Amino acid sequence: MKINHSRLWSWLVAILILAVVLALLQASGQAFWQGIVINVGIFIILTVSLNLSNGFTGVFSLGQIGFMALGAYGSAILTLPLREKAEYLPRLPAWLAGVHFDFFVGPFPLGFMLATLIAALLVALVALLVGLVLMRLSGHFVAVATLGFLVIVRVILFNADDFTRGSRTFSNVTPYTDLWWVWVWAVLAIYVVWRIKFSSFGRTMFAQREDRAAAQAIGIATMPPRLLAFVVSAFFTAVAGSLYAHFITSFSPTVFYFDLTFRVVTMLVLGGMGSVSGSVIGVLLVMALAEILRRIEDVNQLYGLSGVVLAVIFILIIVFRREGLLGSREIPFDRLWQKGGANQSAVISEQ
Amino acid sequence: MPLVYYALQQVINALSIGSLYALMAVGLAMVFGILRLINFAHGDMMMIAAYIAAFALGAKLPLPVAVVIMLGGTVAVGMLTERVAYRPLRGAPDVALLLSSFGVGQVLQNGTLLVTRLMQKPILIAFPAPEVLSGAVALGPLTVSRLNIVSLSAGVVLLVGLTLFVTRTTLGLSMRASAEDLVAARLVGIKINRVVTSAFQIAAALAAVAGLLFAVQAGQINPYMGFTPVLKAFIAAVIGGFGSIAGAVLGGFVLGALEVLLTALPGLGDLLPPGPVADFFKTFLPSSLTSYRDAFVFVALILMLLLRPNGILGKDERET
Amino acid sequence: MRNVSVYYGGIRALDHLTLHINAGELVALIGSNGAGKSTTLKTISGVLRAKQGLVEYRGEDISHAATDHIVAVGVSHCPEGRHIFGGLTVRENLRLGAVARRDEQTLQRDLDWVLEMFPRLQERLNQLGGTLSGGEQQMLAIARALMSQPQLLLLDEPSLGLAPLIVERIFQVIRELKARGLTILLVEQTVHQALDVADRAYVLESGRIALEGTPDALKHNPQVEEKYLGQG
Amino acid sequence: MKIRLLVFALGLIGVLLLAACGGAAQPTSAPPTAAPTQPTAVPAAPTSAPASAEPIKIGGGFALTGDESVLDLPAANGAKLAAKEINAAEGINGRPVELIVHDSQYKMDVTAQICKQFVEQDKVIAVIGFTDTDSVLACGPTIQKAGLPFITAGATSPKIPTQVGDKTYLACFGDNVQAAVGAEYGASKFGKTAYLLWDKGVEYTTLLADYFKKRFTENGGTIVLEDQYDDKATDFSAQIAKVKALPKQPDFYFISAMPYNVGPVVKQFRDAGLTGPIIGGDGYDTPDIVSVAGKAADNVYFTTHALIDAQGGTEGIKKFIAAYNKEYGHDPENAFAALGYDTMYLIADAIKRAGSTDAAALLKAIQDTKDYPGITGKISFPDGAHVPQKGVTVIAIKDGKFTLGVEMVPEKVPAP
Repeated sequence: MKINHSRLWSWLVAILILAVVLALLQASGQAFWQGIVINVGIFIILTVSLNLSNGFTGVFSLGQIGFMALGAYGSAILTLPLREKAEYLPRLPAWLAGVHFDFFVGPFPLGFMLATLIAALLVALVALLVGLVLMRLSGHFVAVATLGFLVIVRVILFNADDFTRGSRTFSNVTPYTDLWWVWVWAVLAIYVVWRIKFSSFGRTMFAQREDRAAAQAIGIATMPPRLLAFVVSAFFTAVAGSLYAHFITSFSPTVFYFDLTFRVVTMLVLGGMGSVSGSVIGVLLVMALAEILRRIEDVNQLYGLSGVVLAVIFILIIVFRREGLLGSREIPFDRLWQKGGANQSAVISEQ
Repeated sequence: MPLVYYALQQVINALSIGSLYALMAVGLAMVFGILRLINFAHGDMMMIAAYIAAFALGAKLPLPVAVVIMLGGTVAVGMLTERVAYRPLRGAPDVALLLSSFGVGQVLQNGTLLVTRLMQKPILIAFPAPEVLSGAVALGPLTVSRLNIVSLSAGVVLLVGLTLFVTRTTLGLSMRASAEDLVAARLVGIKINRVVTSAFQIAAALAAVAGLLFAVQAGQINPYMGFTPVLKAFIAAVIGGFGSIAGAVLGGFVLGALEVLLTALPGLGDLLPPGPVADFFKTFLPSSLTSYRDAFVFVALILMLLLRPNGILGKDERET
Repeated sequence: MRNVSVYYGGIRALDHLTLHINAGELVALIGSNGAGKSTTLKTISGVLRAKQGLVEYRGEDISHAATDHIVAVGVSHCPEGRHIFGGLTVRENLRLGAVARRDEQTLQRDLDWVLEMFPRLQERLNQLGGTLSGGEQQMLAIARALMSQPQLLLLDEPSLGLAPLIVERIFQVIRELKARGLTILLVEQTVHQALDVADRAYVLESGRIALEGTPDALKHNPQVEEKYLGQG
Repeated sequence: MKIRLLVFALGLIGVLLLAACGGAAQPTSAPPTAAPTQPTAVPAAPTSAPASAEPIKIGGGFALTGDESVLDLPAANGAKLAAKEINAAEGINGRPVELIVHDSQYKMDVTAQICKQFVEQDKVIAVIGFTDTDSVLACGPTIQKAGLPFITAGATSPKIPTQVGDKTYLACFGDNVQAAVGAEYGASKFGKTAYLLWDKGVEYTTLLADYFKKRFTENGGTIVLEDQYDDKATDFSAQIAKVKALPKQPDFYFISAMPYNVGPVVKQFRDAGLTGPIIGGDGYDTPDIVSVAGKAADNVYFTTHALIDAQGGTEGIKKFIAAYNKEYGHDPENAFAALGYDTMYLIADAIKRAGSTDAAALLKAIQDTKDYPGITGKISFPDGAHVPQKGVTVIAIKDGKFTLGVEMVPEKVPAP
C-alpha cells in the first residue's frame, strides 16, 4: 500500500498536539481533570471498538462489556502483587499464584503491558470462538444472544471465586494506568479502526451491513468481515478493561454489566454508527453531559436525573436522527492540515 | 418420605415460577409479533407496577383497589411508551426499535429512582405484602405458600382468558392476524394503531400482575428489579418461538421447569442417605452448580437461537 | 387517480400517473415486472403514500386516509401473493375480512354468499389457512376481500402460480363478480385472459401510462402484441 | 450541510466543556458528592469553634444510595452529628472539624474513586466510614498507600487490617467475635443442631458463616445442612425446598445475610412453614427486616453492636437518641448510627491526643486508644490489635420490635 505522506504528516501533527496537551495536564497536577481525561480515553477505546463490531457490520452486539470484564480480571490477576494474591486469592492454582507481572524497564511497567496484551489476546481468542457461533445470527437476535453472553460472563465471574473472588470486591490492583498508557492505546485503537474502515475489509463490512442478501449475491462472504470486526473489537475492549482495572484499582463483576453497556451504546449511537470520529465526539458529548448532570444531581440529590436525561436524548436521537450526528461519515482530521483539503472534502462519505 | 415431598415441592415451584415467566413472555411475544420489537423495557413495566402497588398498598388501600390502580397506571405507562418511543419508528430497522426500548427502560428506571428520591424514600423499599399473599397453607402433608398458589392460579386464569380473547373476539383475531401478516392486516382494514395499542395494554397488564407477584415474593422492590425477569422472559419467548403466544406460554413453563431442575438436582446429593448415589450427585452435580444455573439457561437460549430460531412451536414461514 | 407519483426511497415507482375507473367497470392494468402495477394498487389502498398527486374515490380525497378508512368506504385490496393469515382458520380469515365494517347484521348473509361462491371453503371452514392449497388460498384471499362488502375490488395477480384449471375458475369468479356490478381493477400477467374479461385496460411502463383503450383496440396494437401477448 | 454539522458538533462539545469547567471551578467547600438526605449537612465553618482556624478535614465514605444505604445512611448521620457536637464544643484543639462526605453508591468502582478524591482533591488527614467489608476493601488500599489512617465504622471482617494494611482500624467488633456469640447463644438456647445458609457473594456473610461453623462445631454442634445463595437473590425457594426435605428440622437456622436480603429470606422461610428460630449477624440490624417480613420476623435473633432503645439502652445511648432525634427528626434506625457517631468521636479523640494532624502521630494515637468510652462499648486496641475487643449485643425480635436478649462476650473466638 502506498503511504500518503501528507496524511501521515497529519496524523503525526495530531498526535503531537495531543501529546503536548497531555504533558501540560500531567504537569498541572490537576488530579480531577487527569481522571476525567483518562476516563475519556478509556471510553474512546470502548466506543471506537464497539463501533467496529456494531456500527461497521451492523451486527448489534450487547456483549462487548463482557470482554471488558474478562480483560480487566485477566490482567489484574496477572499483575496482582504476591502478598495480596495470597491474601485475597488463596485458592489460585499454583502456576498462577506465583505469577507477578511487575517487571520494569526503567520507569516503564513492561509487566503491565504484557499482562494487558496476554489478557487481550486471550479475550480475542474467546471472541473468535464466540463469534464463530454468534455471528451467524442477524438483526435483533444477535442482540439477545450477545446479551446472553454478557450474562454468562457475569455468572462465571461470580462463580469462579478462586480466580475472581466471586462478587466480592477485587481490590488492591496496582494503579499503573495513567494518561500516557490510556492515550497511546486510544490513538492506536482509533488508528486501527480507521484503517480497517478504509480497507477492502471495511468496505465489505459496510456492504453486508446495507444489504446482507445483496452482498452475498455479489459474492461477499458475510462471516469473515463480521468475525474480524468482532475479534478486533473484543481485543481493544479487553485492553480498555485492563486499563480501567488498573485505573480504578477495585471492582466487582457488577461494574461490568448493563449500565456500562448502555453508556457505551449511547456514545456510539449519538456519534453515529460507522463513524470513528463520530464515536470520539459521542464520547466527549456524553462524558461532558454526564459530568455536568452528576454535579446537578449531587447538589440537589436528584439521583436518576442524569440517567433520565441521557436516556431521553438517546431516544430522541433514535427517533429523529437515527444515523447519529455523523452517520458513517468522518471528519477528515487527517486532512485538516493539508492545503485546501478541508475545503475540497470536508467530510469523507463512505457510501 | 421427605424426598417425595421434595420432588412435589419442586414441581410446585416450577409451575409457579413458570406461570410468572409465561405472563411476561406472552406480553413480549404479543408486541414482538406485531411490531418486531424486542421490548427491553417490558421488565420495567413490571417494576413500575410493583412501585404503584407498593405506594397504593402503603397508603392502606384495600388489595382490589390497589390492583386496579396498579393495572391502570401500568397500562397508561405502556401506552405512553408506545406512542412516544415506538410509534414514530414504524418501518425503521429492527435494531432501532430495540435500542429505543433500551432508552425507554433507562428512562423508566432512572425516572423511578428520581421519583422515589423526590419522595424521600430509599432506593430499596420494603413491599407491603398483603395478608392474603403471605404465609403457607397445608395441602395434605405438603405446606405450600399462598403466593405459589396465587401465582399459579393467576397465571392459569389470565392465560386462559387471553386465549379466549385472541380466539373469540374480533380485536383478538385482529391481533393474531397483524402478528402473522401486517400488510394483509392493513389491507383487510384492521386498525393497526388500535391493535398495537391493545397489544401494549395487554402486555402491560400481564407484566403488572407478574410484577405484583414478583414483588410479593422478593419482599422488596428497587428500580432495577425488572432486568433479570425480562431476560428470563426473552428466553421463554425464544424457546417458544418469538411472536407466538402459545409458544410463549409453553416457553415460560419449560423455562420454569428447566430452572427448577437445574437447582433441584444439584441439591440432591445433600439430601440422599449417604451411599454411592449421594456420592454420585455430590461429585457430578454438586450444589455449587446451582449458581451456574443462569449460565446454563443462557447457553440454552443461544443454542435455541442457532438451532431452532423459530422455537419449539414456531413455523419456518417467517424465514425470508 | 391524478398525477400521482410514488417513490421507494429515492426510486420513483410511479411517475405522474393518472387513471380513472368508472363505477361497474372492470379495468385491467397490464405491464411488465416493475412497471408499477402493484404500486398503483398499494397507493390506492393506502399501503403506500403518494408523494404528490391525488387519489380520489367517489369525490373523496383518500390520498392521506388510513388503510382501514379506505377499506371502510368500500375499496378492498386483494394483494399479490395472497397474504392470507396462515395461522388462523378459514372462518377467522373471513371474519377479519369484515373487520372494517360497521353493520354486523348482514355479516352472516355475506358469509353465506361468499361460501356459496367458493364451496371449497365451506368444507374447510375450521382448517388453518396455511394448510390450504394454493388455489384454495387464492379463493380465500378473494373471499376475504369480498367480506368487506367492497364497491371497488383491487385484484393483484390472482392467477399467479396457479394451475390452468384453477386460473380458469378464478376468472370465472371475476366474471361473476363483474356481473354483480362490482367495480374491479385487475392487475394481471396473463394478459390474454385479463383482456378477455376487462372493459378497459391501461398499459403501464416504468410508472407511466403507455397506452389506454378497450381490450380489442389494445389486442391489435402492435406494440402490445409484441411485448405482452407474444406467441401466447 | 456537512460542514454545518461538524461545526455544530464541535460547538456543542465546546459549550458542554465550558459548562463543565464552570462547574469544576466552583469552590470545593461543597464537595461534589456530599449528600445526606437532609439538607442540613455538616457546617463547614461552625460558629463555636474559632472561625479563623483552618478546619481539620476528615473524609467520610458512605454508601448513601444503593443497597447498603440502610446501614450507611444512619452511620453517616451519626458521624455528622458527632462532628457537629465536636464543633459546638470548641472543635479539636481549637480547630473546627470538617467531615467531607462522599457517596460511594455501594458500587466498588465509585468507592475506589471517591477514596482517591479524598486523598488527591480533598486532602483529608484521615478517612472514616463504610459498614460493609467489600467497600472497605475497595477504598482501603488507596488510603493505605497515601499513608493516612482509616477507621471503618461498621465493616466487621477481622481480616481487614491484614488485607488492607497497618493503617486500617475497626471501630466495631470482628465477625469472628459476633459469630462465636451467635454460635454459643444458639447452642445454649436452642440446641446442638443447626442449618447454615449464607450469601456467597459478599465478604462479610461468607466470613460470618465460616466463623459460625468453626465455633459451633468446635462447641459440639452439628450442621445438618449447609447451603448458599447468590448475592441479591430474591427467590430462596430452592434452598427452602431442601430444608423442608430434611428428615428432622434442626434446632435453629443460622442465616448469614446482607441487610437487603434479610427481610425476604426470613419472610420466605416463614411463608414456607419453617417457623423455627433464625439467628443472624449485624446485617439484620435494619428496620427493613420488620417492614418486609412483618410478623414473620418474630423468633429471629441477631448479634449487633448495641440496642438503640430509648428505654432499654444505656445512658450514653439515651443521650445519643435524643440528640439524633433533634437533628434528624426521627430516632436512629439501628446500631450503625451509634457506630458512626462513635467512630467520629474516636478519631477526634486521637487527634486531640496526638496534638497534630500528622499521619504518623495520629496513627500512634489511634493505636494507643485505651478504654475509650464509646456508646457502643469501650474501645481499645491492645497489643497492636486493629480490631477492638467489644461486647456483643444479642437482639430478639418480638411482636415486630427489637428487644434486648443478652449482652455477651464469647467464651472462645475463632482465629481471624
